[in-house]
Amino acid sequence: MLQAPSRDYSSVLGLALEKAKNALSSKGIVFSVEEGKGFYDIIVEREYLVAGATALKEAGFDHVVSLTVTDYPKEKKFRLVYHLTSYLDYEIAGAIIGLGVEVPRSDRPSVPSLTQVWRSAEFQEREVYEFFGIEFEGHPDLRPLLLTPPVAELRPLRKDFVVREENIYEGVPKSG
Amino acid sequence: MVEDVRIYGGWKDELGLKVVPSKKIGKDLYEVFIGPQHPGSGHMRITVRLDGDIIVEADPDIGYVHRTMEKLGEIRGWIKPIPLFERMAIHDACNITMPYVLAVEKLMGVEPPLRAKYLRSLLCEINRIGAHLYGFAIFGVFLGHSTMYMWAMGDREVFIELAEALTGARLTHSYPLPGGARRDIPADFPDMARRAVNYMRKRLKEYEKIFLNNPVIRSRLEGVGVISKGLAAELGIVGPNARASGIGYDVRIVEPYDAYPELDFEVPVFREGDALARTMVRVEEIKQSLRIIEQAVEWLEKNPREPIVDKYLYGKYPPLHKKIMESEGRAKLLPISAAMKVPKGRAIGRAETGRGETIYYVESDGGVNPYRVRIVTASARNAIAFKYVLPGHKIMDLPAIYGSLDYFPPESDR
Amino acid sequence: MQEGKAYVGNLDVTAKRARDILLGKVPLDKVVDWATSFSLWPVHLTTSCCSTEFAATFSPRVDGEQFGALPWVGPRQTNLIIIEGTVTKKMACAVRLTWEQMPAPKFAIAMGACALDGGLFYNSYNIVKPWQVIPIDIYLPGCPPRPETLARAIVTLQRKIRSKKVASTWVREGWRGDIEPVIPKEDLCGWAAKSI
Amino acid sequence: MPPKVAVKPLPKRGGLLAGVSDNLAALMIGIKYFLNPKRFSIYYPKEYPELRKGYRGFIILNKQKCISCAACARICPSAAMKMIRVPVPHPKEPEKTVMKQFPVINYQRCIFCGYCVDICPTEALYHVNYHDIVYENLAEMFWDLDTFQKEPEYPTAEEGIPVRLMIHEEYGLLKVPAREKQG
Repeated sequence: MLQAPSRDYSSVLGLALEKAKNALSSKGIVFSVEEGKGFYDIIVEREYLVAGATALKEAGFDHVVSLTVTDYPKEKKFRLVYHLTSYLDYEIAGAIIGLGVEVPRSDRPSVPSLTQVWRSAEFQEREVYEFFGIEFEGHPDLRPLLLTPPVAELRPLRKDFVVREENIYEGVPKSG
Repeated sequence: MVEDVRIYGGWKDELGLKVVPSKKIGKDLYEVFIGPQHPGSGHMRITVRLDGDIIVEADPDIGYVHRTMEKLGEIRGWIKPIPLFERMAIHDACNITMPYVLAVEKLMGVEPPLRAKYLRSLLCEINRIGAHLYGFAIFGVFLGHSTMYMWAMGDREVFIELAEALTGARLTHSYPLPGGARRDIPADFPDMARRAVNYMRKRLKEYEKIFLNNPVIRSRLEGVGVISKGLAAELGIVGPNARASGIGYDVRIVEPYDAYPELDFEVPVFREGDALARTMVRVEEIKQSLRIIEQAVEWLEKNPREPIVDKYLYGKYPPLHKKIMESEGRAKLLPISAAMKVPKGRAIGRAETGRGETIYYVESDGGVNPYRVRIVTASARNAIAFKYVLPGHKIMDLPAIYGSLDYFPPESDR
Repeated sequence: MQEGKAYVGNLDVTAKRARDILLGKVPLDKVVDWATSFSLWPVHLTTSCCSTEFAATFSPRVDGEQFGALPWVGPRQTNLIIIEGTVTKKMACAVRLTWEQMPAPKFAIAMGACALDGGLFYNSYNIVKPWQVIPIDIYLPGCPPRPETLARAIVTLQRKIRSKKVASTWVREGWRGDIEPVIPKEDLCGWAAKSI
Repeated sequence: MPPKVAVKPLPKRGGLLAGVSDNLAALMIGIKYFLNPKRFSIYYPKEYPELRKGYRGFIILNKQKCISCAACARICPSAAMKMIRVPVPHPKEPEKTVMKQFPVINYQRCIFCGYCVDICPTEALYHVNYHDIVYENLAEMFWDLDTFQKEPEYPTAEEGIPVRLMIHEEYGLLKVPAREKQG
């Protein structure tokens, strides 16, 4: 339970990062840290993903806020980050730490599912599956969530699915 | 087995993720499709499987209002997505766009003037009341209590009038801008706001009598749809729904933004976690929002008017724009805003919307468009609750649980 | 249809004859139009976020029931559909199914920019324009339109029904004269079959 | 003062006779409003609400002030505003014409966000304060340059009398006539 007085967010974030780092290194997991504005991303190798997730869950990061996937077609990879925070651990509550993995871009990329670790990732993994076509191994119920099957086949959030914006002269009726 | 969880025909496991039936479930389960055309909110479908009239399995089928916000956010520059993202929850318009604006501000490194911060917080709270009252109205329809619908909808108009006086639009205000706000308060606004606050305070007492303490309503809500603290954390439930389960989590405390660090308010928390507690959290939140509106209006009245846009932008204003800002309190945009560039980087912006924490992950590659906008709204995170909370309840409890979760499909589907 | 030998006679033929006799009289035409225009019950199908303003129209501020319009749950008892905003590809199936379930004469109002030309979502990959799905009578600009605009649309539709005798023509001839029926080009519900 | 979390109890039901007293309280409220109703419904179209001055209604172009900068078309989030090229007399040599571009608007798409009005460097665009106009076909909603310069006809104003909704401490909203009766 959070209690008054309200705390400085950056110090909580620093504390959360330390806690996450300790949890991962005590399991012998190799990682790199990237800084964002208001959060940190911890990037691990694919084989450490489940172990890292379990370690972080034990360290108090109890739910997934956002499963953020970004497509980098030039570098031929997807960057897949589980942004985590905590409700129940007062010390780190609210601090956003990302646990990320880079997935090579191919027709059927796949990563291990973390639904067994965090139940809150279930729907977000289904969403990523339909929008990017990334398959989650071991997900209990991998169906499209928001889209209809024909639209989901387009993989709309990949960068090679292009949506065009009209320019300022386009689309005026001839008579007008 | 969790205590105090009312479940028919069995029990739930420790966290409440799985229903263990006391007897073997018969082979012929009824499959009932609820929605998308149904008396409740409409634009979603829940497929429930029933053993008798007990829900054994529920599968929320959402996405009927998926309007591709994340993709369109990638091609529309930096300013244009504000009205776009607003359409996710148009009766909560300022709140739902605030996190995006905050994220862009973080990337650009701009800080709005204090007056703009107060204005944005003021509108956010007006919107929060509007969103909660809308939730009550729909909840009333769900429970067959049409008086509540009429009352809440009627009282919501008071706050819509307020917002309209401030921004010039009923619902879609498009109010915050990176580094500022669009309009200053009109001269008669403080009086209007005070009258509205006093009216609503009186009215909430009557709400209690006719709706919350009404024995019919209470018996439908008490002990129904219990989400324990552990389950709420496991499912990542947010907002008033989490606060009803004893989780004191509010972005306004965790990462204060805008004028909230300077305002005096409480974050109400209940421990029960049932439908009644979820409703009561919203009532208490309306009371706190009224307090915030009072304080914000007093501050805005007391302090002299100043430019409500970022200093850098104001420095570039031509004389005509400055004159309009002084006389009408309307912030003009500069043509450069249409093609502005934002430094490279990644930022997360978040705000407490009416239904809970909304997060925007914004990534910039230094260009005229965002490289990636990831939106996770409160309803999107609450959608999973249908799957794990409904099983074990009777089918007639579904409207009560659905309504108390205050789920808004356009917000969830993005 | 073959003439039956049953004692009650052929019901279809009887009904047709009764309709011809009743509608042949001039005042009855007017009664049909008048009665239809003051009992426009919109079906409760909310397609998108304009539903907040739809709800506001039937709230105390504008009080939609003063026009004889009452939002109703079952499509079988309604004769007006208000498309409240964006229609996505997933929702288009539901819109068409609901429209087909409604008894004739029936009318449609498209509410909000998204229902006209896509509005903000004009280049989105997941939307359908409602005039490709069902025939629309009245278009409302705005995003969202004010409740008064929806009230004006209902009033305008009532006047249209009375002045152009839409309802009585429909009952007499099986279809109205002023608008072409719309048959969707693509299979709107094709995805549903796939998912099952 | 920093915000804080406050744990609250659920409201208690009243004692042994909870069913009776709570029901009675609800009934009394109902009777109170039955006897003393607070109605503010607008009898549309006989009455219509007159909106405040800053309301973001239909957008109108003042062609004389337009400098053809196309900022409005660029900022439009729904690409409703488009630029067209029309011949206008040359400013110095009246017999010649030059092509100049002006905005036109497509109300099928306009979302009334008011960005175009706010970005216009010369205040050539402005809002009118009414919004309740409906159309029976889509083509009418694309306004060409001539239509865009005229304020649209407002049939509601001819049919009804304007009212205003005031925020009132007792009644919430109070319907008052917007203008004094003439004569």
